[in-house]
Amino acid sequence: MEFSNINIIDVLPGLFLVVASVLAMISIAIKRNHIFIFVVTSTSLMGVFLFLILYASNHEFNVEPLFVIDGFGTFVTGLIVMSALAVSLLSYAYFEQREERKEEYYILLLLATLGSDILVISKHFVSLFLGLEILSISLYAMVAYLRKRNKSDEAGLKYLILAAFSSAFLLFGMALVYSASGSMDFTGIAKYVSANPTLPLPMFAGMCLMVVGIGFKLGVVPFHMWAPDVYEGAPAPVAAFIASISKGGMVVLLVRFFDTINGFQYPVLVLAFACIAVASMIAGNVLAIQQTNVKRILAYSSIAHMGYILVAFLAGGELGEEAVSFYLVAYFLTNIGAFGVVAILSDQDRDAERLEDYQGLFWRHPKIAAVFTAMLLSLAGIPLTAGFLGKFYLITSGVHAQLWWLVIVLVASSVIGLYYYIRIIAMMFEKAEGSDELALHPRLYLINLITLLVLCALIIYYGIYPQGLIEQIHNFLQ
Amino acid sequence: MNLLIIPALPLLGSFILIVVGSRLPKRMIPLVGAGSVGLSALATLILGYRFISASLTSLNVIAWQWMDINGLSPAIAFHLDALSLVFIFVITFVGFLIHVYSAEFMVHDEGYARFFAYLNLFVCSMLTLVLADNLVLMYLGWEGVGLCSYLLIGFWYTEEKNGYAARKAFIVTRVGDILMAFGLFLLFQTFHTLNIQEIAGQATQQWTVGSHTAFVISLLLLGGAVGKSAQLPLQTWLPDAMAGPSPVSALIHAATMVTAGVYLIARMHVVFEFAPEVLMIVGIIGAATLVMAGFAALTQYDLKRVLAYSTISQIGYMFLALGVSAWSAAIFHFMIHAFFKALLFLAAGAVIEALHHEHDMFKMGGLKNKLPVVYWTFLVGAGSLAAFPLITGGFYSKDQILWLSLASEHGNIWFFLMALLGALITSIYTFRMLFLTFFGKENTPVSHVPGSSMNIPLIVLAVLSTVGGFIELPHTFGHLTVFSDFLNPILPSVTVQEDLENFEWLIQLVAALVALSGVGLAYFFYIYKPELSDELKSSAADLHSFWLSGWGFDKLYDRLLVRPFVYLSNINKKDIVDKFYDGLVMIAEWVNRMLSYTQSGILRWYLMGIVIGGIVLMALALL
Amino acid sequence: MILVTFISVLMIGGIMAWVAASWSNLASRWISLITLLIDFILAISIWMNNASTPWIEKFYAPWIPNFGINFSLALDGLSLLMLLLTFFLGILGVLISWNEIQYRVGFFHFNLLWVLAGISGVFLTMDLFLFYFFWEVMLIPMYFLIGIWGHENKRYAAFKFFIFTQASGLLMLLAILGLYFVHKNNSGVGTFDYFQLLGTQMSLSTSRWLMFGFLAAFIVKLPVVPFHTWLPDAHSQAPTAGSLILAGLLLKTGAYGLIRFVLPLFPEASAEFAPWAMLLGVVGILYGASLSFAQTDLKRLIAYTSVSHMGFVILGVFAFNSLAMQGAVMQMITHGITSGALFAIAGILYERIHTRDINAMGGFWVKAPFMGVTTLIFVLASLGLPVLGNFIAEFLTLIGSWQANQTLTILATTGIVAATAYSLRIMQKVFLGKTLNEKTMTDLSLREKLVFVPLIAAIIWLGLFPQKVLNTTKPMIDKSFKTEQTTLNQKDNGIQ
Amino acid sequence: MQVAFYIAALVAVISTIMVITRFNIIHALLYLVVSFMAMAVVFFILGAPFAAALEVIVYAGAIVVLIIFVIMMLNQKEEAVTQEKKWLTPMVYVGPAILSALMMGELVYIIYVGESHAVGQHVVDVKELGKTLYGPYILAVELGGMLLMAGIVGAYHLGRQKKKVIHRFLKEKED
Amino acid sequence: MEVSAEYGLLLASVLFILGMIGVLIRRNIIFMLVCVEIMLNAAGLAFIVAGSKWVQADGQVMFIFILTMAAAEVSVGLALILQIYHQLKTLDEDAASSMKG
Repeated sequence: MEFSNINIIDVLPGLFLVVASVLAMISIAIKRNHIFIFVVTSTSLMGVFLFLILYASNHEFNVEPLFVIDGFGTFVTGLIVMSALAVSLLSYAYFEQREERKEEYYILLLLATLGSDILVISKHFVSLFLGLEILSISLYAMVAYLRKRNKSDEAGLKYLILAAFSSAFLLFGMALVYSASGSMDFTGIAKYVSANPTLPLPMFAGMCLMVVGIGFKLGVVPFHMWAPDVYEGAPAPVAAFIASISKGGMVVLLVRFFDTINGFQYPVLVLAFACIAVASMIAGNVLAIQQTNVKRILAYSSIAHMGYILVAFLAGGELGEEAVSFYLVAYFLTNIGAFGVVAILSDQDRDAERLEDYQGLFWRHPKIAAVFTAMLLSLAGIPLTAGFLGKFYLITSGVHAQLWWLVIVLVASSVIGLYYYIRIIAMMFEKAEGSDELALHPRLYLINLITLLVLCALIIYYGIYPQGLIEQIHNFLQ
Repeated sequence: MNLLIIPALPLLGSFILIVVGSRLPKRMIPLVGAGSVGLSALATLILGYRFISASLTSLNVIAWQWMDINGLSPAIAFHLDALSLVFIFVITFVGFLIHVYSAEFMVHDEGYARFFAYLNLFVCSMLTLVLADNLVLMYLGWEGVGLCSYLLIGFWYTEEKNGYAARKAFIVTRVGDILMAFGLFLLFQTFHTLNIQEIAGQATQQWTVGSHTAFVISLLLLGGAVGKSAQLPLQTWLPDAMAGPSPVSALIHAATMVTAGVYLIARMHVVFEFAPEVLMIVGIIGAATLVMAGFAALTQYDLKRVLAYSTISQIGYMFLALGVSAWSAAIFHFMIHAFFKALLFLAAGAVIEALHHEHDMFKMGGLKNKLPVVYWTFLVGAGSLAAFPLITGGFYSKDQILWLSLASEHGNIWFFLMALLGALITSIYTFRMLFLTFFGKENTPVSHVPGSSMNIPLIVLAVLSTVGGFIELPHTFGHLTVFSDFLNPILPSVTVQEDLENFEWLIQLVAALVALSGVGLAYFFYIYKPELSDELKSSAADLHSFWLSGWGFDKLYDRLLVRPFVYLSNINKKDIVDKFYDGLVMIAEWVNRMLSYTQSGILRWYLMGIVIGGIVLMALALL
Repeated sequence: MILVTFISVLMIGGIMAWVAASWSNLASRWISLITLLIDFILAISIWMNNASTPWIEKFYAPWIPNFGINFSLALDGLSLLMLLLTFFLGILGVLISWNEIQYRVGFFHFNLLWVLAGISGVFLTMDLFLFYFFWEVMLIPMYFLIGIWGHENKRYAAFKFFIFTQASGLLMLLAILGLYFVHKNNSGVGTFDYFQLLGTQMSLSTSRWLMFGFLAAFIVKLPVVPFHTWLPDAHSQAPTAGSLILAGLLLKTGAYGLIRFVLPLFPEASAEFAPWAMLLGVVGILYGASLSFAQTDLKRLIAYTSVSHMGFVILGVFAFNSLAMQGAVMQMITHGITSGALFAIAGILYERIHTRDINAMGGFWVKAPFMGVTTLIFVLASLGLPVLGNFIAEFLTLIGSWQANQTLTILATTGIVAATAYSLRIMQKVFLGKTLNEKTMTDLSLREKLVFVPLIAAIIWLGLFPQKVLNTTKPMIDKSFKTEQTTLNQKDNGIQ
Repeated sequence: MQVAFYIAALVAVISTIMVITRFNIIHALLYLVVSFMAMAVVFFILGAPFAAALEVIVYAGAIVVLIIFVIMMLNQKEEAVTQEKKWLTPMVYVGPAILSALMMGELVYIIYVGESHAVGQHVVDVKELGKTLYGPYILAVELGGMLLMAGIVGAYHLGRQKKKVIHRFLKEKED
Repeated sequence: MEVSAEYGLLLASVLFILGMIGVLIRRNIIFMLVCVEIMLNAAGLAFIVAGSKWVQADGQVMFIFILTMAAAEVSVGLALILQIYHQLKTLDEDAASSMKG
């Protein structure tokens, strides 16, 4: 046994999550208790975060052959863990109101977080694949978790078939790459790549097929079509999870993979990603403009945002990586916040997804409306919010890399995007009309509200004083 | 005695009336209104006396530096010299008389205070115009009088057409104003100053006669003058301006404001002298206008419109005089014209008020005995206007112009013949007006006989329009040159062509004969055989209506400028540019609908999307 | 430090006004009024004490050092004037909406004060990033002002306003970043600091592109035809105070940007572009006037007059001489006052007769002579009558632009005739003619007089004693033309 | 051995074609088992005997049986077959056929362009596989456990009988 | 036992494409799931081929993980299919399209 070459400290965050999920499962077996399992989940997430704070460094070391733990990975792991914590906080109140068995959800949540975490630190096809699948399989169940809802099943099924389908593409692509390069390790592939100035065609084809799988997870055009349906059908906290954590892991993986093999030297790949980015930015924003379902709007917006991130990804370099990191923070906070608002306003029967549900919200629940406004403005990239600085970072990296066309498309499409964000805002500030048959009767939980307010405060804090965060990112990426 | 007090007093009056006018007792209003102008007139007298007795050439007062940027430093500063003294004398005195007249004339009107406020404001602006020592300040006065003219034409604002006439007056004169503004810009560009004295000084240093810049500048200044003085081709506003109360017509549209153009040209004569072609144009405009307006006046029914066209025509004489460099003749005619035309308007106002606001002369008649004061004063005014020989002021002033239009070194026979034709027409329409109004049988009963407050100004003006003429007598007849001598330091005297020097008496004779024959013709057509005039009218009906409409200028401008503008702005009311953005929105929505079809909810469709993506990506790899 | 006070007082006041509204609406109104008065008095005191140094005050604190972004504020004559205008119109905005706004009073004042804070920031900041930041910050509250308290078509108008300004603003952001990197490549120092970026060396084509980025934001805001269509909608739908601030202040930020950033940062490119910019100005003047003439919605009409009047600003700015520049600055101030006053009148008319259709108005002079006189004064100001401030502005602009381009000046001046036509049409349709709708018509109340008397006083004062204002901007303008005079001389031959 | 490979490949392809074209799902699954068997042969030929065994045990054994279980639970009858016939019209083939042809073309081209390489000379036996799996990939095995756990928990939660959905308003009436 | 790696990959490709066709043409959800399994299996084959090409155990390791994933996937998928069938009373995939737009 070659356990000796694994420094246990290095993989502790993942291990923590594993232990936590097993613990959760055992606790269910002994006695079902929502609060207890919730506390277990959140404390373990907190624990991981604390561990990261205490032991994190930007020092890079490998856990051969599967993992690499570096600053970038550690930073995003922390982000993912905190986001998972936020999602779990939101989930508690959300599921407490519903009669389903709530406890399994936390196991799945922990496992999905684990999957995303694995993606973040993996440097090998096997760990990439396993991380992806742990994430996906947990998500299938999470999406369809509310079995009382018909949409939930439909969404789960769609997600399952499509994810498996695209996984097959990813696998086939990896197989082609492996067959061409003889290595499944990123560094091994990089060695092969640097040894062969002209890559064989199967290598390219394999990468392109991998992009299908990665693109699916990111929800970028043309692999985006699942996103609105799944977001709509999934419970709001799960949608938040999909929008943020599951995509974030993949983004990091993509960055790492490309960085390691230096994919930017191949115009084909750059062109492929540029096309995807442009298509995502435009299609995502345009698709949302007439949409009346808030969750679908957020889904389309996340498609567009992934397009934006790809701009920074394509810009590459230190600045590009910084931009991606910063944007991920802003994007995570904002999306979780936005879906959190949807979650807090949802009731037994359905989620607060109709645009009309938000009519006059500002006068009914000013705090929630204010939070949602901040989130939407952040998504739209308006100053005083982290989203603005995120977008600023992206554009900066794009301009720096002289990707003028991409940047101009980014700007133009985000103008289109403004329309639907402010449409929701406008709805919230309108006078509430008379009683509505379909009106929601949510029970507001303090824990939700506090979570949202904290998220909102963070967004505004980072919007006004981003220096601290920028420093952090800087330190981690050194 | 500060020069400032002269414009300041009416301004103060106006201010008081605007702010507290509605709360003042009714008899206080004319006291403030007329009083302020009266004091101003008094101040003018005192100042004028001192000015003359101290034999000053000019007097400068700076109130404050208006602005001062990179060489452009106009001040709120006043400059008094002989020319402006004549003008402020006329403005304050005639103004005062008209105020006094208005005190009775307007007494039953709701907007009594408003009327005096506007009128005071007008006097102030007019004084600023003539006293200004720089062109920017003059422009201020220039626009100010335009504003007051607008306000007073539209004084009875509930009538839609008054408002229209008022706006027309403002807008048409503004066309001239911007030409003048261009002149200012060019002057500033040329001399880096807009001070009138400095311009005059620099012009003589820098220019030679016929200089191109001088030509352009004078032409532009002429544009302004033409607009304000209702000369061709911007004369169309003045007949409509008669919608205002009669005192307004008297003060603004006869005596003072409309002669601002004359003042401008006289004031800037130094510049004009460098552009003889423009002076020629001034003469041509004057000659053409005086004839054109004369014919139009011949056919009018409305008493005040006759007077309006006559004003245009008389200012045409002044322009003619300016055109032949007969500066002081123009100013002399201005002064006399101010007296008699104010008189005629005031008298006409009295007639109209007496007849229940009846304007149509053919519905008047036989007022000779009903309104004796009005009749006699009107007769004096008409005589003066028709240049009845020897005893009227108008004879002397107009005679001078007739003579100089031929004899000045810039004059020629065509100017003279035009002027002569104008003189004939003038006396015809003047006496047509007189005969129709005061003779014949009474068509409308008299309801109101003017009181003393209206009569006194009439009488004073009648006296002035008679006596005024005697301060400047021709060579052949007393050779008195008080007026031109007084103006000489400012306005150079005219040089007469030597070979014509001895024919002055002949010209005078011809002019007198022409005037008299005009009277005779009027008598023949309107008293002796009135049916003949009707016959004449029906036999040349087209020409008649052509003249009646003021030579069709209104229609022309309406078709050419007003309607296209209104049409264009109306069809573009919704802003065509916006359609472009609507189009963008429509495209976005269309694309959105198209893309929404792809989100069909059907799983296989989504799978297909992934496959297509894969195919495209691999195709990229193959490329 | 006082510069920070300007902005923070407004922001704190805004929050206080919001909070106070839950207790009493009146308190909210008073708080905003007092807040603005404090700022106004502060600004006045600076104005009184200071004369002719180019930079009166500076404030500097690092913000995001990684990017060379600083919280850098500075005050010169131009900024000071704009600030004065901001606070002045702000006070009037509070007063004019005293009775008009009865719905969510606290939030209204919060937005009002935050718009003003954003605008003050725009006028003060000397860091390009911060400038963009404030540029955007002022939009959100403005969006709410239109979107919540506006008229029947408020949502459309608010969207349009927001999207137009955002779209153009993002182009500016691109240009700012472009400039940042150009400077960084040149000197190795990445900074958004205005003073350091001044005089950045770059090729003409680069500077042309970057200038267009800046220009995009400013000419949309100004607005220049054909980017003006947001304005009539936004102005006509906004509540009175909103229209007042939009027309009086927001448009000025565009002009301010031109003067502060476009000309100094890209002297060659803007000199090259100048004839076209002037042409755009002229097109705006004439097109706005023609559209204004056709409108029947009073606020829309006034909005198009803004398009026309702001044309003079761009004409003046790009004439490249100090006369025209002074005129443009003057025009910014006087147009702020005039259009603000006209919108206020439209607002109080709407309060009384509940329509903005001028065909439903007429003959109000009978019932409301004071309002008539007030309107008359501002109508006359809008047509550029001497004695009133607008004349100075337009005269200086035109006399300056005449030196640069005579043909365009001639065309622009014909706009004054058109201005006469549309301005007098307001007067005719609303106050003169047959009396309509007279039942609900009343004259100005004391509070309303309190709004208009300062406005009238200001516009007349500016017309008769403009020198104080001209002196304030003189150092700044003289400084900027020291550098540009040379390029102008070179360009002169090209233009003619 | 090459012949064996070709035969197995042919069997795999044909039986897979049969799988995707059958109307009766049980038939299809039986073909699927055949296909997996053939694949197992291919694995064996390629020198992966353990994989071949797993293929038979897990795929053909466990997974297919699981699916059959579910089909039995769902009680699919003759109507299902007619239903399938109705669904599977030639029109349905057009789009996928074109796409697949394109994709196939691309893949074939790509694979053919690469240089030829003989495989199967060396057998990677169970011992070697085990050493690798429990050596460097030990953590991956752990993760595989987690993966299965996720699957089990998910299937457990989702697989329970669904409760009847009662709308809020209806429920109140019942009370 | 020598076979060209290309033929192995080709076989994988053919099977992959066949699975893909199956997913695209079938409306029965169970069929779709089965066809996805075929695709995954094909990918697994490709790994085995690649592994034996480089004479490494890694290909088989990957195959084992694919197998794991397929099993987990099928179990969750079948559970979902049961739910869907209860809900829609059909296995028609096109019926499960209540969300769109």
